[in-house]
Amino acid sequence: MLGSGIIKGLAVTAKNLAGSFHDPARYVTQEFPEVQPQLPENSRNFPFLVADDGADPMGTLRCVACQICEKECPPQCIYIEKSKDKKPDAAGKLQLYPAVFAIDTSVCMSCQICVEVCPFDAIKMDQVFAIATTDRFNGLLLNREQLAKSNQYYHSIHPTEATEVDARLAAERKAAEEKARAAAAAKAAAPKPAAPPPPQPPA
Amino acid sequence: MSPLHLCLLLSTGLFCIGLAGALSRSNAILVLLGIELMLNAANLNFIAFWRYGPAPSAGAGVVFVIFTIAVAAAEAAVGLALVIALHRHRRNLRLPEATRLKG
Amino acid sequence: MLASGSAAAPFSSASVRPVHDEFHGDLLEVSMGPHHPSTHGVFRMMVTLDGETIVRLKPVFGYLHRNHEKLGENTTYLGSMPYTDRLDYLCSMTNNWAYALAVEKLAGLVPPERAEYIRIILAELTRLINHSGLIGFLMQDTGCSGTPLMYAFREREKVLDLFEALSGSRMMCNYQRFGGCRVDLTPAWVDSARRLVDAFPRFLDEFEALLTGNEIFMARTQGVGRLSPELAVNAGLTGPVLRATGVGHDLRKVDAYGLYPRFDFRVPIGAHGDTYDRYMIRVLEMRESVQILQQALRDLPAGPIMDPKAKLRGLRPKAGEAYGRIEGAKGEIGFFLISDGSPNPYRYRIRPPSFINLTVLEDLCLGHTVADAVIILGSIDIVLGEVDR
Amino acid sequence: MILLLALLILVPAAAAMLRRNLVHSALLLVLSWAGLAAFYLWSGAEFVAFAQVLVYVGAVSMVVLFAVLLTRQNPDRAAPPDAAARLRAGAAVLTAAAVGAVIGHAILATPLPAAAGAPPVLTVRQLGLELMGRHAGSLLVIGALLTVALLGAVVLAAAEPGEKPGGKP
Amino acid sequence: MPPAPIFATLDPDRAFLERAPLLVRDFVTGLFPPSLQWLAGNLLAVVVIVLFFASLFALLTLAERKILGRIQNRPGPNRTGPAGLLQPLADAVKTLVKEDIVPRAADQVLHFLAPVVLVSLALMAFAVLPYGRHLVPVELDAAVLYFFAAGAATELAVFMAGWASRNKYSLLAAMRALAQLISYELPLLLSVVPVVMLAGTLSTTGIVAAQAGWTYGVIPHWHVLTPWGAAGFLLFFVSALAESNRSPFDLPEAESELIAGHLTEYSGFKYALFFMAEYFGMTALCGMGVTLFLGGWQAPCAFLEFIPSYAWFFAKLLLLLGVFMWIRGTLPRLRIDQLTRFAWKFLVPLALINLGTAAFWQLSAGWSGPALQLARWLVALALVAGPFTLLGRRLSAGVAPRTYRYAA
Repeated sequence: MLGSGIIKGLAVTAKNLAGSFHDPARYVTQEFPEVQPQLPENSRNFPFLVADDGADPMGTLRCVACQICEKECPPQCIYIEKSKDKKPDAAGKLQLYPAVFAIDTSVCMSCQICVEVCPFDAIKMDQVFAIATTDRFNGLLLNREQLAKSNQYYHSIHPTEATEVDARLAAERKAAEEKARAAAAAKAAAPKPAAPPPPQPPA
Repeated sequence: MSPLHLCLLLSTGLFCIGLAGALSRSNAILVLLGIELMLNAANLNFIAFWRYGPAPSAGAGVVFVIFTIAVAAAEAAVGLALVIALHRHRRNLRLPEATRLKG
Repeated sequence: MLASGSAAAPFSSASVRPVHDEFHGDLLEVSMGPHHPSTHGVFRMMVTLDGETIVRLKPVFGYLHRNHEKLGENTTYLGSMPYTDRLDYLCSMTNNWAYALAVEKLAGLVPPERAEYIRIILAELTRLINHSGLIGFLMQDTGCSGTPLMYAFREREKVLDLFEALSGSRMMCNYQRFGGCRVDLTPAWVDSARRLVDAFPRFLDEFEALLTGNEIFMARTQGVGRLSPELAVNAGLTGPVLRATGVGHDLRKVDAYGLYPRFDFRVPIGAHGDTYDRYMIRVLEMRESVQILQQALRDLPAGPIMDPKAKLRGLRPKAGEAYGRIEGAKGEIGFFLISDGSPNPYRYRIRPPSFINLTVLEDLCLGHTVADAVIILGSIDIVLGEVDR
Repeated sequence: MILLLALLILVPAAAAMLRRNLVHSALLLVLSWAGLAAFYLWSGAEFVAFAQVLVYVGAVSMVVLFAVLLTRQNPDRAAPPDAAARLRAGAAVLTAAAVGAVIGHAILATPLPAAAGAPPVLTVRQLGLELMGRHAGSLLVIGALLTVALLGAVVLAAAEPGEKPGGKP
Repeated sequence: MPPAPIFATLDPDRAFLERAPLLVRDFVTGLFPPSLQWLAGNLLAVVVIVLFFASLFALLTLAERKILGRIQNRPGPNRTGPAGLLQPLADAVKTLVKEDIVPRAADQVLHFLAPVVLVSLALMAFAVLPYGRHLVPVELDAAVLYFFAAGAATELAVFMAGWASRNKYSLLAAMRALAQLISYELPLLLSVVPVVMLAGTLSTTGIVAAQAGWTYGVIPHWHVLTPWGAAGFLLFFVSALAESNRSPFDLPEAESELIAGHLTEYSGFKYALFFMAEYFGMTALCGMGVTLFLGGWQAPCAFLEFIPSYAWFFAKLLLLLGVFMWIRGTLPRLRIDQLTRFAWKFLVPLALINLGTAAFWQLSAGWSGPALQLARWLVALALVAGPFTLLGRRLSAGVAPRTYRYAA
């Protein structure tokens, strides 16, 4: 009969009208500023640089300015200048460090490729999404100081991944130390500088 | 001058405006509207005579107006249907050019 | 009665009279778009109207052109992957897959079984959200004040939550890699996916109760925008738009890519090729997708998710060419690559289903009214990111 | 009061006949018709006033506007009035003025009853009885006329078979 | 004659709450010299109507957005004030301070006049509705005719807006508005005729009085509870949806097709006026529907009479308005040719047949005894349902759910 489909439709909307008051499966709205979203662990937004020591982020950046991420970044939003001098890294080895490390977040498309290609686990994805600014040129161009976040912070947003990374780094450090010790013990005729750790497949 | 005089003069004025419009304009729709105005002038007379006439309690004047309005509505409907048919055949509404009955 | 409306035979645009015509009176030229509520983005239709009937329609697009193919030739194979997300931004997972398939053919990589399962799961989830969202948009165009769209988005959010938990991003997933997938599924993810898939038919039933039998909706869509199978095939249409005309062409069956032959599903086909058929085909496809998803989540094997031969950086396939295509939600999405042995493809070409399906828009709309043109456009299912590239 | 009403009725009517823009003419006429309704209301003919609004403002004006839009023509390309048209307009105005003068003179020359008191009261019930009683025959005729007019209008305005919108006629 | 009510109540005519508005009126007019009291009374009525319905409009916009939101599983406006209650205020401020843009090519006078005419005409319709036992702003002998006369001109204003904007979308909307009015004016009036016929009066108070009383004290004698009344009410309701340009008949404003139709070139306060007029029209038509079919201010049961009559009127009014919103949240829009076909080939014949049904009901009023009563109901129901089914089948011919094949 004419109208039965319309009545069925009206019944559906009435059900939803009522359901939105008691059924959480229907009423899924979270009111944002009051209710902060529960981001899943894998959630990603913009990259940040991991510093081992939160107290001295600039001194303990894991980044060695190898510029792989700069090369691989599809929209080319990373800019790195190598340092002139070298600093010891966490394993005590002398490494270059980025004198300038800038990411233009107005260009970055959050693809995570820089994280995947980084052999040093030095760049990771942040979860901060409220990055609006009134200055669209300088406000969105993040420099080294703004990008550096501590390892504890990394643990707080990606706990599983960070634990894995820490374990791997510890293992590498141990391997490097053992190698160094072995090298020292051997006391070969021509002591060579320790080779950098081989590139690791990403997590 | 009594109010009835005024009413009748008003109706005369309306009638003349309608007449002038119907005679002078070449657009079919406006001619139709002029005729409507003339009908309205007649209605006005009916009401005026009913209002100031000798026997207002007899509703003849009002009844006549109702009939006239019905006739005018019918006239408008048919007239405008004619206009649309005219437009469909000739694509313009200039009456002086619509001289043939057969499209 | 209601349907017989203006389903007149389409006019060929050659016989349309000029806009300013002293003898026949004026036609009305309306530029619908690029800022129009129902053009699904920045799309423009130059419409010539007689009353409200369309006598000529010229689609104008390219407002969202971003040089996608040239970008692909100037970046590495991996670097193009996140760009494919942005083609059809509702279906990034299937775009990823089609591109990965092309590169895998070129580089001779074979994804492991578990990765193939994951790809099928994600592709079918994508189909669910694309089709339900599309129907929502279609109903919005029909004048439903957004109710079906909101229902569709409610369910879509749940799927997007899954995507975010897996890939880190809701829409720009960038998930597939050459030779497998980026992140493995966790058991918790599989559980929540299973819950979602099991609940989905209930949502579909409700959706259908709201729309399928609605007399107004049927009157608006049945007999509107009729497409003949011949024209559909000749114009190279694919996807639900093609299947609504009665041509049972589905790459999942025809190409049998991935592990689709293992799954038990059917391909619904329409008989009239009108807007209602295009709507119903999508509803029925969603039901089949639910079937596939249930089987895939049940049989998901353990194992690695990457081809051990695959490496992330420095992919330099041998010189040659490859075409990878899959049945995306909108039709055949294909990537054609020519390698000259360098890290970048020599030629990078996309076959965008929305763009090719859009080519028949004028044939569908002629003789119908403005109101019909809007829903016909809605039923074709275009995403301007993919049309304009 | 009556002068005010006269102004409300006559000025828009005259303006309507003078405008070149048909939509303006139609809308001005609506104003004039509304003035007439006000006159009826003032005369105590409530029912007629409402009927006037309903029929003229509500229906006839719609039909007129619809016809104007359906036969839409570009005002820029309308021919400017030529000499013949001006001559005709002048003749028409003269004729109308002559008719008006004659009728006006006749009215003024006729002694008419002076103003009656309050407007007469005619309830809808009385009117209905009047219509159904004394004028029942006329009512039937009017009904028949309306039906025939409706059918005639439909037949006249209906598209001829085979004619397709937008196609070549 | 119906049996005496079971529950004895105090005389509702004299109840304090019932008379409260009158007392207020008398107090206010008492402040004026006697010669000006009638003027003060009328002005007071106008002011109260304007203020009351303007605030009801504010409330309705909020309610509509809330209800639509909930139907769509959203919260609706909830940021302005507690639970979004100040949203209408914010909207008002926004529209008032917005720049009023008039296109250069527009017909300036008509562009300005259209919203003004629309709102004033929409407001005029409120004058004759009986809001309560003693609350009728203007007692007119031909009130129903007046109401529809005032309402008939509103679409003219819509046309003015569409035409004066010199926008192609607006022009299309103007055409649609005209076609829609011409088509739906007739069924709307025809669905009212049976009520007038049976009540024997064109006065709204008379029509409400004709629906007074209860059978057994619980079943009201509203017109909607008779076969012809139910059919008439549905016809009236559908036509009212179309007359007030509400979904699924919101073609002149069709957002997805014509941007905003006749409102495309309006902004700021003029836009707000259009919005206001739409709600006024809707409210007035619902009020008329309540008066004609739902017993006006009459309580549904005898023992509920202690609640003042105006409360009943507004309860029914809000219920009808809620259904308007519910329908808006559910149904897609018709196409213009379907709209007119629906009016001429379905509503008008049904309304004419319903006239016959009402005549039969009137003629068979004298039938007594259960068998004859049953026969009366059956015949009337058949007269309503039969044509509905037949015409409905003709109307929906060629439109049906389909079954689908699967590729081999």
